[in-house]
Amino acid sequence: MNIHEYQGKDIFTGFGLPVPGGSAVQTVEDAVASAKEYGLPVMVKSQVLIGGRGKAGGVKFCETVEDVKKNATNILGMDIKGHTVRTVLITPAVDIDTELYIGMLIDRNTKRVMLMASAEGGIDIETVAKDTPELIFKQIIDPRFGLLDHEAMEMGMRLCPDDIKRARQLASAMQKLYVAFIESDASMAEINPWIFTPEGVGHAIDAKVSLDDNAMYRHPDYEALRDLEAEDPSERAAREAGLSFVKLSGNVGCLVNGAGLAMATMDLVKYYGGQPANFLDIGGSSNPEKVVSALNIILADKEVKAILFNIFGGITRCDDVANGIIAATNSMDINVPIVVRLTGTNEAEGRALLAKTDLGTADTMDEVVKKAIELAG
Amino acid sequence: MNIHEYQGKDIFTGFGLPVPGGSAVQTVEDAVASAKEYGLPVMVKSQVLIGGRGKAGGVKFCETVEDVKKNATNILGMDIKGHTVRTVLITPAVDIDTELYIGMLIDRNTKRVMLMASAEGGIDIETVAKDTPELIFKQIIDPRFGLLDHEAMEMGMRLCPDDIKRARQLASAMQKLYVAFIESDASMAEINPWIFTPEGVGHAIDAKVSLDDNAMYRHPDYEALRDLEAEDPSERAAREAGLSFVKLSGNVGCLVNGAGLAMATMDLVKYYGGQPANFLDIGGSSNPEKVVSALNIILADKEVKAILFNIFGGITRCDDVANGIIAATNSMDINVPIVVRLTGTNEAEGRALLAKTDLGTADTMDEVVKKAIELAG
Amino acid sequence: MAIFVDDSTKVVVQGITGRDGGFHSSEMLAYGTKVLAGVTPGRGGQKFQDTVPVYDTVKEAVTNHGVNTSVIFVPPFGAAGAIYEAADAGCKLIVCITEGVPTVDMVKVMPYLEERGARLIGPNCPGLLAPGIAKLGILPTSIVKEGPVGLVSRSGTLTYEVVYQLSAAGLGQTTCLGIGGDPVIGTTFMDAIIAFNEDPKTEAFVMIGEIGGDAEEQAAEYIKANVKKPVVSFIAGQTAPAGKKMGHAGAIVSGGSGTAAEKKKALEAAGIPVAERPMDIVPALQEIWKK
Amino acid sequence: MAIFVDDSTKVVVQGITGRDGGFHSSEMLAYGTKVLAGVTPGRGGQKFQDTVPVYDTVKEAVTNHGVNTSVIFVPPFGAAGAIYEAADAGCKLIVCITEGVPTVDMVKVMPYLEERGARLIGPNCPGLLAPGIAKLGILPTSIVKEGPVGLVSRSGTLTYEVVYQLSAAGLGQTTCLGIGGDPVIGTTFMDAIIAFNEDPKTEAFVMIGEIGGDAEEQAAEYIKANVKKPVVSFIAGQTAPAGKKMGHAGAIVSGGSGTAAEKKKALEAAGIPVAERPMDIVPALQEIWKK
Repeated sequence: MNIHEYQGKDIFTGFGLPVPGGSAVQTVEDAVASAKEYGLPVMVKSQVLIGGRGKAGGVKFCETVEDVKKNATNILGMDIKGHTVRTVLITPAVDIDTELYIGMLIDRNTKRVMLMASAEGGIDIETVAKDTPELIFKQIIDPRFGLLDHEAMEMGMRLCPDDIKRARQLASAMQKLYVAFIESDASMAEINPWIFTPEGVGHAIDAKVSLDDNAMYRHPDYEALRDLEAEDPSERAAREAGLSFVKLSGNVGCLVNGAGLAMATMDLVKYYGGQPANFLDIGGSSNPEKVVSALNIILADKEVKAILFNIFGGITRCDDVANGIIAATNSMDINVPIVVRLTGTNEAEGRALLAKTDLGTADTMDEVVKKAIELAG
Repeated sequence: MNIHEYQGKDIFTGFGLPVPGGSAVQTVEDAVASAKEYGLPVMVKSQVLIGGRGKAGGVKFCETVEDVKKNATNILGMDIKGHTVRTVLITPAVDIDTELYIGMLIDRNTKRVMLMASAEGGIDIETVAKDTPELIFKQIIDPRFGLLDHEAMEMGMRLCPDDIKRARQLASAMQKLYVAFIESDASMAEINPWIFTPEGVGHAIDAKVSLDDNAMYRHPDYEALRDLEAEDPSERAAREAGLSFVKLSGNVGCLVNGAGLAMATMDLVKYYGGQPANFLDIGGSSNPEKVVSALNIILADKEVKAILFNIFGGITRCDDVANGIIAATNSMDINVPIVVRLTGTNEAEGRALLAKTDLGTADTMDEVVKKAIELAG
Repeated sequence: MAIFVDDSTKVVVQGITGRDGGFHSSEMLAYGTKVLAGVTPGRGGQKFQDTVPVYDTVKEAVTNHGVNTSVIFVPPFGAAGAIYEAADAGCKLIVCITEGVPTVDMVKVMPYLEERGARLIGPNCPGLLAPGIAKLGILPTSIVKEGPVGLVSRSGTLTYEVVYQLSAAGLGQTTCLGIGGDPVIGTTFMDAIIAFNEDPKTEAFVMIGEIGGDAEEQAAEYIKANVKKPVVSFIAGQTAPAGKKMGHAGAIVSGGSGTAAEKKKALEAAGIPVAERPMDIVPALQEIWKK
Repeated sequence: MAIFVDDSTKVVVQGITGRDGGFHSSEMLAYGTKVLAGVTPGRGGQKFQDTVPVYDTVKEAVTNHGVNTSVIFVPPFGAAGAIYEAADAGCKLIVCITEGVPTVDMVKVMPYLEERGARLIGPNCPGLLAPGIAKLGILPTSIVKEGPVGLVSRSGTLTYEVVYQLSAAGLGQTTCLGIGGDPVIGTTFMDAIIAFNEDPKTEAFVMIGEIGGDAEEQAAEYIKANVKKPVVSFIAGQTAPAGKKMGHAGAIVSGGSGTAAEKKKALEAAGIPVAERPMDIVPALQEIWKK
């Protein structure tokens, strides 16, 4: 789950990272009030779950109340790459001497958290990584010992080789960021930029944090950080129904058990010239209610012209799945054609059940995809 | 630093351990008010930094407000093994089905934290350890991984072999206690007893915690936990002056550099039939102010009839120490005889300086001790 | 005869009294897997299906039955704890089926496993099925067939699809291994490939990858340098949009990397055919194998 | 010729630019110890006393000078960090002089050292002085003398007292080692005794113990079973009251255990003479040695 800058900053603050104050507001009036509270100049920063806010005009420096009024008015409601700005962060503007980058993520190869830092802050770190990888310093963190003083100091001194005070601040910030990362079950946490004022005081002036969905049970309060308005309504419904779903722009709805098979099914739709409408993994369950939820989510998309089921009954028995599909479709009013491919455990029984309905059937994955594309027209 | 039960419980609560509510109060009126707030029955528990409070009559169960009044009146001001009760803890009385023991300490041999637990709770664990060591279960905790679920569960199941719900509560409590131990830099943390109510709900109804003096810089708020009134005034003065000091009951004051040498000096006083008045390590410094502080602390004890200095100048040079002693003694009005033994680096220079004063001197440790005993009479 | 398992594999199932654990333990037993004990704290002394003794701890299962392998079916919040317990008790192979384990838990557990020389498969994986030897996990036995092909996959049902096609074409398997699609997993593509390459019974193998990470790229490099056996691959997720998690926590194209196209390119550059469709895997394997 | 050090010992001093670190580095250099580098973050590029290069990190000192030993004089809050750094950089012997290091820090650092095969002496100790070979720490060189006696002690100045008496009696030392009086220390009595027992140059040795813990009792048991060399002991703190910390964090009689009387009893039961007074150590050693 990606969270907004202001939410990430709240987490950072909780772990002792130096973050300038700020208020997340949703109206121009509140923006002005906050600006007065913190004292001008302030930054007005759009809170959207997408990068490139600055280039899109979603981050503005304001010296006067008039500036705040004007920029908040412009930014609130602005569309940034398909994301509507509903909230802006009002935060005191700080003088910037240097901009640095500090980030942490899960490194799959070492199976550990990796710290990345660069003196090239404030810009897209992926560009730096691609063009000048030598400017990014990395440190793999042993979870048994955490980010040790000397490891953090070495990074700090690499970034600020001539200023031990700044190096120490960076080292301390990195150690706090690591604790924040682990304790909040992050999958990614970036401070870009970390800045130093001309006086040499460091601040985290941005925060990009992703939280691990699997760990939400440990952080019941983090559920409140989810921006429900920014979420696609169908993805939200799927999440609430416990389904893995991603909306796409095609017309062939796909209901598949298993993530890999679901992706392969989408790929096959494309291969045969069709356009998948979604990724949807209904998991191992044959529960009719889950099938109903899945169908409702897919049918909410008016572009969908045909629906395919691609089910490989391994553990789940095909007869159970067939019953689930039949119960679900019977309980609903469905106007688009459905074609079902069921194979694996108890395949014959499952097919026999489907044969008694008017649902289309197919023997193979290829066949179900081809039929669905044809039905979608 | 040992802290009171109520302070230990506050720490426990902060780490999620289940502790019944309670208020530490210093007057009978407040005791009654608290009892009314929590609802009767309550316990009135004397807060002193010594064991055996119960046997001494310092812990009472109260069913009525009258009971609270009577017991609080009795207990406040009570002397328990030389400790005056100034504070009582008023805490709701809980029904007790079982009493268990959970404790953690630093195990010098494995250099790790050791968890000890026993179904024999509520009584003196040292007695259990001596008489029936097989009733104490131990688990060494690897600091790299913490107290793992299965380690804690195994302990829980040993203590409550027939009740998995209780075992789980214990396991969770032990894991929280470990986190509390590490995060608060404890050197010892005991819950004795941990109790289960007849309904099977667990509570930590006592707390015995020692904090590591060396780690106080990490916990500036813990300094406020120090019970200054319970401290011997001279030990308090010594602590504030940065001196290691322990008051004893003899008449030979000892000023020594180094803890081992200071103990050996005390032992030697005893060996020759004298009684050391104190343990005092003035450390490696030759700072006259420190010597003044040390002398003031020793002279505050009116039993002291003679003072010896036993200084082995290793790093500290003897002439520096001699200057320190001379400056200190000159600045003070001292009525008891002093005898100084200085040896090691720059010994000759040091002795030459002392020779110009009327301070007594000695060549060896044996000699300085014998002379001091003689002077003490 | 297989990778990671053999006749000496003796199994304890952690979470044997749960719904999933019980069902799959029956299946494993039915396939002839030596499931000698189960573990559920608080259920010690019971018997699973009147035959398999249940213990409170893995340690007891090891002591009483010499089990060396654990298959874990416990809820996500207990999964890492179960892995620690299995490793601590001396299990050298641990298969964690549980889905939804927090990544930080896996990061923490890894060095513990390394210190004890224990191999983890998973979490969030279907486990391993070595036809004719043992089933450790949830792969359906009906679709497998003994034979010379190895299969390693980050997926579940897609694996079944491919195994089904292999078996239907008469290409039996030495081992079918699902390593799971989480960001941090015990046994990686690389580990499986090295094992298949060293396994004398495995004559060729299939790699089912998906978007996210660069395990396939690394495998490609390794195979190019070290593997003479025929290898065919498939990558799921060509149509997956960037920045979206496709079911598996690890299946995500982020920062423009981990795409199917990149993986395909790397594999092909290493001389490994990448099937366009699942159904192309068997013909591709047959073709490369003939050479 | 000594324990833990020899001619190959090359030293870096962490905290060389501090007051204590600087003073004792001069002393070590004056004794001929190969102090090849110093470390103070932010002072890299400077020189200590115009000769010894100072670096920002221990790693640089290792790379540039092949140092294998670190002596640490940094404040308590940085001490554990300095130990991690030294071990990580590859130092195999680390002497931490710093007093007042939190015990939990030491608990955490220990496995790190074990994993890297590094020996720690201290913290809160005077270090080691091998007459004629090297001085690592703060033991005064004026009182030592080369010879056949080993000395290990939990104390500082009491050690000097005893060394002084040994040297005065003509009994020179192979190594004088102060292990420190904290509850958790790197090198223990036992480690020192094993080393002295194995060191061909050490013909006899002296153990200076104090109240707290049971290191002396363990040593007694070991010596009884394994050591043929003459050993004499002394225990400080016979008059220490229970429950009071006597200067050293580890010097405390708690729960009635760790008393001087118990230690004395255990040592005597193992046939080790326990001197009543410091001045009795030399005669006791001379007597037992004659036999």
